[in-house]
Amino acid sequence: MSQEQISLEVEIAELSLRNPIILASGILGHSAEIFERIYEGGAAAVVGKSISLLPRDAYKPPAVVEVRGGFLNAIGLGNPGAEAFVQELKKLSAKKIPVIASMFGSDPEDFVKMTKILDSAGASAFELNLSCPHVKGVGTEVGQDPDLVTKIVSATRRNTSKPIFAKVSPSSEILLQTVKAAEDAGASGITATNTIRAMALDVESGMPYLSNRYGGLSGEALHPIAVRCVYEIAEHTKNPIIGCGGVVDWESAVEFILAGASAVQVGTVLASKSIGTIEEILNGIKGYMVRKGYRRISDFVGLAHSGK
Amino acid sequence: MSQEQISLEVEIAELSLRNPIILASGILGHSAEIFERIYEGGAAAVVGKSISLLPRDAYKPPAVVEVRGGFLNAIGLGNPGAEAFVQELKKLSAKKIPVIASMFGSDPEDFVKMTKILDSAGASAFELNLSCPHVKGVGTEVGQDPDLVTKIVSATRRNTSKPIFAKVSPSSEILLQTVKAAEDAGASGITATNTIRAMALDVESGMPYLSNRYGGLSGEALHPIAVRCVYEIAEHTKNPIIGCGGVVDWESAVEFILAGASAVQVGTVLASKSIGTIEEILNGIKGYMVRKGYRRISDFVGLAHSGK
Amino acid sequence: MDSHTLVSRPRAVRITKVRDENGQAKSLFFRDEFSSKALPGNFVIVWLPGIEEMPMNISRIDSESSVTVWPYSPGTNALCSMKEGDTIWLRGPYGNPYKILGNNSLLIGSGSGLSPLLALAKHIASKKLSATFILHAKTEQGLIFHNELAKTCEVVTATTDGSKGRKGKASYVANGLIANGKFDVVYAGLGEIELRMIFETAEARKMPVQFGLERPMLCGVGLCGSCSIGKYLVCRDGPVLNSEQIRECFAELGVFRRTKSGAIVPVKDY
Amino acid sequence: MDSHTLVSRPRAVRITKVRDENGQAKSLFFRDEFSSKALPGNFVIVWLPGIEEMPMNISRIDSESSVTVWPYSPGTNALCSMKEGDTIWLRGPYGNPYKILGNNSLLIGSGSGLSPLLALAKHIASKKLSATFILHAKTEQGLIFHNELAKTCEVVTATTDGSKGRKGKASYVANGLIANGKFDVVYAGLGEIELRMIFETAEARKMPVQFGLERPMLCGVGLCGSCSIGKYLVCRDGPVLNSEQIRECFAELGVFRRTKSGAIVPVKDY
Ligand SMILES: Cc1cc2nc3c(=O)[nH]c(=O)nc-3n(C[C@H](O)[C@H](O)[C@H](O)COP(=O)(O)OP(=O)(O)OC[C@H]3O[C@@H](n4cnc5c(N)ncnc54)[C@H](O)[C@@H]3O)c2cc1C
Ligand SMILES: Cc1cc2nc3c(=O)[nH]c(=O)nc-3n(C[C@H](O)[C@H](O)[C@H](O)COP(=O)(O)OP(=O)(O)OC[C@H]3O[C@@H](n4cnc5c(N)ncnc54)[C@H](O)[C@@H]3O)c2cc1C
Ligand SMILES: Cc1cc2nc3c(=O)[nH]c(=O)nc-3n(C[C@H](O)[C@H](O)[C@H](O)COP(=O)(O)O)c2cc1C
Ligand SMILES: Cc1cc2nc3c(=O)[nH]c(=O)nc-3n(C[C@H](O)[C@H](O)[C@H](O)COP(=O)(O)O)c2cc1C
Ligand code: FES
Ligand code: FES
Repeated sequence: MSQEQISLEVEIAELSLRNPIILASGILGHSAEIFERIYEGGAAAVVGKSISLLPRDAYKPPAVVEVRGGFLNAIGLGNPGAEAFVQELKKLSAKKIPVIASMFGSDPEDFVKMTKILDSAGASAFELNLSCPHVKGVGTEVGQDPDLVTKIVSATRRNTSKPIFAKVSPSSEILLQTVKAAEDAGASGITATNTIRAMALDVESGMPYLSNRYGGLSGEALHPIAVRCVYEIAEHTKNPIIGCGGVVDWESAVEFILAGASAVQVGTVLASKSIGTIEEILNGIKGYMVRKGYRRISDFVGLAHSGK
Repeated sequence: MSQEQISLEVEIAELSLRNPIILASGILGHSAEIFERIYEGGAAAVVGKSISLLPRDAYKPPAVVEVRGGFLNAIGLGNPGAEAFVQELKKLSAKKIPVIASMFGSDPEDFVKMTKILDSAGASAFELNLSCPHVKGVGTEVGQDPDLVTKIVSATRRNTSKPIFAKVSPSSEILLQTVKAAEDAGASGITATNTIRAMALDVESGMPYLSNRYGGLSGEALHPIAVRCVYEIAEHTKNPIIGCGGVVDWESAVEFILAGASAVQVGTVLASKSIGTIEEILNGIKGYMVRKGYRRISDFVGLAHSGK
Repeated sequence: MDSHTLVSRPRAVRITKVRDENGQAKSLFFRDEFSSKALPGNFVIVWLPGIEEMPMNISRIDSESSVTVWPYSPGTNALCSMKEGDTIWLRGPYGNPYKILGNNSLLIGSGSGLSPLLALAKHIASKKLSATFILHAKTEQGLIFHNELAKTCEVVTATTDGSKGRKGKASYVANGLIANGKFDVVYAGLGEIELRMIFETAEARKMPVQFGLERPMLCGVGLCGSCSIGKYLVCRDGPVLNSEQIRECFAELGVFRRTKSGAIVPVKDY
Repeated sequence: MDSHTLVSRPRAVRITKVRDENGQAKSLFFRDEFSSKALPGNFVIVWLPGIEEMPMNISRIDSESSVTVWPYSPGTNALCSMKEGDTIWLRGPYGNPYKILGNNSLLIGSGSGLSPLLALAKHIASKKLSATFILHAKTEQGLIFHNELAKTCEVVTATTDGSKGRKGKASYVANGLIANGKFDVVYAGLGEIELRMIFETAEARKMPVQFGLERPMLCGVGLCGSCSIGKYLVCRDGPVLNSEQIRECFAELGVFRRTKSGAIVPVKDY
């Protein structure tokens, strides 16, 4: 098998992407210029920072702290609101850069309005953040409530024909219930996973490092937990899954694909290593496919389920 | 403050310990000779490998695999049964080494029988494993069911006057409900936390590394998650908490104490570093107390809650 | 791995000395292995538990390093009232430092932008290269580092109100010196509006620049995007950007920036 | 950090050569950087996905290293049927290696215990020290490594049934040689019942020993306790234990061990 016979293209819920690497939500904000750089750096699509209908302030710094194996963050879903994001979306869709708009909230009516605004501004797909671990009322508390999940996904579904991905929390006993509620209400697929609620304390001051005390753990520490979620979800659904959490090299990306993911998001590695890691991952995947004789990504999606 | 004025002694639910470091359950099995070595190495107490009423086989290897930031294990709660553990308990209690007997199961009747057997054999306290993430029916599935938690804790409580610690899972939305159910049923305190369900795949074979596919993540990757659990539990209870998960040095141990733990368990670090780490941690804590002017561990238990 | 090897986990350092630079700005000295290995232009993020976290340029890089703090916010006020023996917390150093180009440099700094240029001037002097330093402030009271700078290079003092030295904004004085054609590179630490004006002059003369930027930072490590200017992240690609990079983000320079919540707002002049 | 730096995560290696040692045991050769830096006595854990995971002594340590496998279980059967070009997975190396004491060593190995002693004999020879090697097996067919060993030291062949060389169990032959007083240290890789008998003789003569042990292993890294003998862990403190350590766990040596589930069972003779 030579490099030329290989295609990295993937099709996830009618979204055609040139390769399976997507920028994770909230990483590097939502500036069109930065997103264009990430796209030029190799990513096939970007997920915008999670947006609420109205602007919302970020938490005060410290909002980020390093721990062994990753970072904790408590940005607090700060964002300038849906209308402000429209400007960025328009620039990006003019350049044909696929943008998955991420939205959060607790009122299904907000999702109706945001979906309309962002769909017409050119979002290629939607991701519903049902899983932020450090903001009261709009994150994991939504994902934990299957009825609310149903309402939010239905509200979004009724207002767009584009793919909708429900982003879930790794720290849930009712993970599969949330997934089922989202899919039954019309979600096209699942993004697994968001960060996991965590905390780090400074022993000298005796204080939590983060101004919000609690934050979300991202980075390589999260990877085996997120891979488990993707594998578990894949045992129960035929819809596409996007793996997210702790991808740091091509092998950790391939693990997600073998576990059942059709695409993979990258986040923290862009800080712990650099934006150039995207290209290294793509080259690594290509080398792997040559070695294994795979022509398309779909040749090895979910393969880890076959030998069990 | 000089070293001499400092006492490392702690009292957790009537259990007097010479210092706050305890060997975590399942680490290095339950041989009396190994436990004696751990005790001589500095630990104040040991928790036995989780025991069921009847013997149970371990999973086939691979039962352990390294990941970034720790290990996954799926030992499968293999153990020779309560009667076999009695022999070890007797040797240890003859040497006055405090042993916390860990028990698991799903039938409250089993706990009645085990408690009687192990209490009379000299267990200093009990830990109820309500949180093993990789064995069906007896681990997290028990902890998720507050009614069953009530039944199991009550059954144990009725048959011993010794302290009972309920060991909980870090990966639970109903963590605080489980804690409350256990405490209302007579648990003296909480051990937080067990490992978190996870998976790692080999990209060359496309197979999960562990024969059981799923395993539990332990080690430093778990630490910020476990610290968060201790902190959250401490916001809701006055009962003692034992911190567990990813302690690798004195600072990670002190973080648990500041978050609200009266004692700290060590596990994976004995493999990732060595048994000698216990002494390093104790020396580190002593140095910290000298510097901070603390005379007793209780001087700084839960201090991170005061500045919020 | 020791937790202290986590460069982005704040570490407590004791203030070994406080120097009042001008009755307003204070230099806080401390011993920190990471900072002592920094390069001019690198910055740290200073944390005061319960108060605030703030990016700070490293003004002196040595076995005892320093940051020089201007009291413009609750956190910087608190820092300015600290005493020898007090503790502050640092993470970093971060960012891309100044790179030494050319043999005869022009350095221009004003106010809080002076810090990294002090370190840079010393570095240039240690390489036995020539440099001229425009030491600027709004008024005479704002001038700092004069004696230290004078030991390393030629210092041209200037103030906006003319209370000391040449009169005018830093860009005005700088553009005058650039025009005489003597220098082969410009290093500047100023507000973006000033930088914008200098860049136009430098570009007209095809003279390379290295500008030290400051934008609001939530993370400092390239995760959050709040510090972006065009396609660049001030915390990772910067804080020092070169002519090519400035060219690419010139539309934003001194015009608009993002808040920590991602909203676009105009850049103010100080 | 590259995932390959995780020493306890199995890494795929290609078999570069298979050598049939005696019609039964097979040596599998492979290139593995970690193994090539191992010391005699270190072991690896070999994984065959979907089949089994097995501790294996490293028999040859070089740019191409080897393990020598005896087909006694489903996993070892599978290994023995592997061909050049096939893939196996390794983690490790693990454990405390043999330490070279004294100038004239006696080495004793039988069957699967011979592997680390081959590596040790080569190591001793490279230090230009003298050694005598009791190469033992139950029957003539079981003997392996003879030619390779003969290049490094004096080889005394022995079989339990006398079909080749001296006749008797390894401990019987060893104790005879120990008695002649020529040696200053004994290295042995045998079943525990044999080791027990040798230890008694060596102790009577105050002769230091280093014994390579094998006990059931679930983890190989010092987490599970299944490999314990007395207060020691064969995977971490061993597999090579010295006289002082053997003295402390002598009550268990060759008498009882634990299963992977922690039950106490008697040690069998093979
Ligand atoms: C990379 C970087 C390096 C920095 N280095 C230093 C340093 O070495 N020393 C230092 O003191 N600060 C420095 N700062 C600024 C300092 O971090 C901030 O002032 C502090 O974090 C407060 O920030 P803020 O977001 O609360 O306030 P900001 O919104 O930044 O400012 C707070 C208020 O102070 C006023 N203000 C801000 N900057 C100035 C100024 N330059 N002159 C006059 N008024 C001003 C504004 O009116 C504003 O309302 C640096 C910032 C960055 C991004
Ligand atoms: C530290 C260590 C190093 C090892 N090194 C090697 C090695 O280099 N080469 C190798 O082939 N194996 C080696 N082994 C043994 C090998 O790992 C096991 O045989 C294999 O893992 C199967 O183990 P098991 O638990 O399934 O079976 P076990 O319970 O160990 O044994 C399986 C069956 O094989 C038989 N058996 C086991 N050992 C022997 C023996 N020595 N002679 C005759 N019959 C036996 C028993 O009857 C038993 O029922 C080593 C083991 C350890 C602990
Ligand atoms: C600074 C930061 C901000 C984030 N913001 C969001 C967000 O707005 N919405 C969201 O769904 N996830 C957010 N996340 C989670 C990431 O999208 C991702 O799920 C997580 O970081 C795990 O992936 P990683 O380990 O590759 O970083 C954020 C993560 C970080 C580190
Ligand atoms: C090999 C191994 C076996 C374990 N067995 C048990 C067990 O039997 N019962 C239990 O409650 N926890 C068990 N645990 C979990 C530990 O007690 C502990 O909660 C976990 O490892 C987190 O702590 P650490 O990061 O310090 O290892 C086991 C962990 C490991 C690694
Ligand atoms: S400050 Fe967060 S990316 Fe620069
Ligand atoms: S094999 Fe697990 S401790 Fe030795």
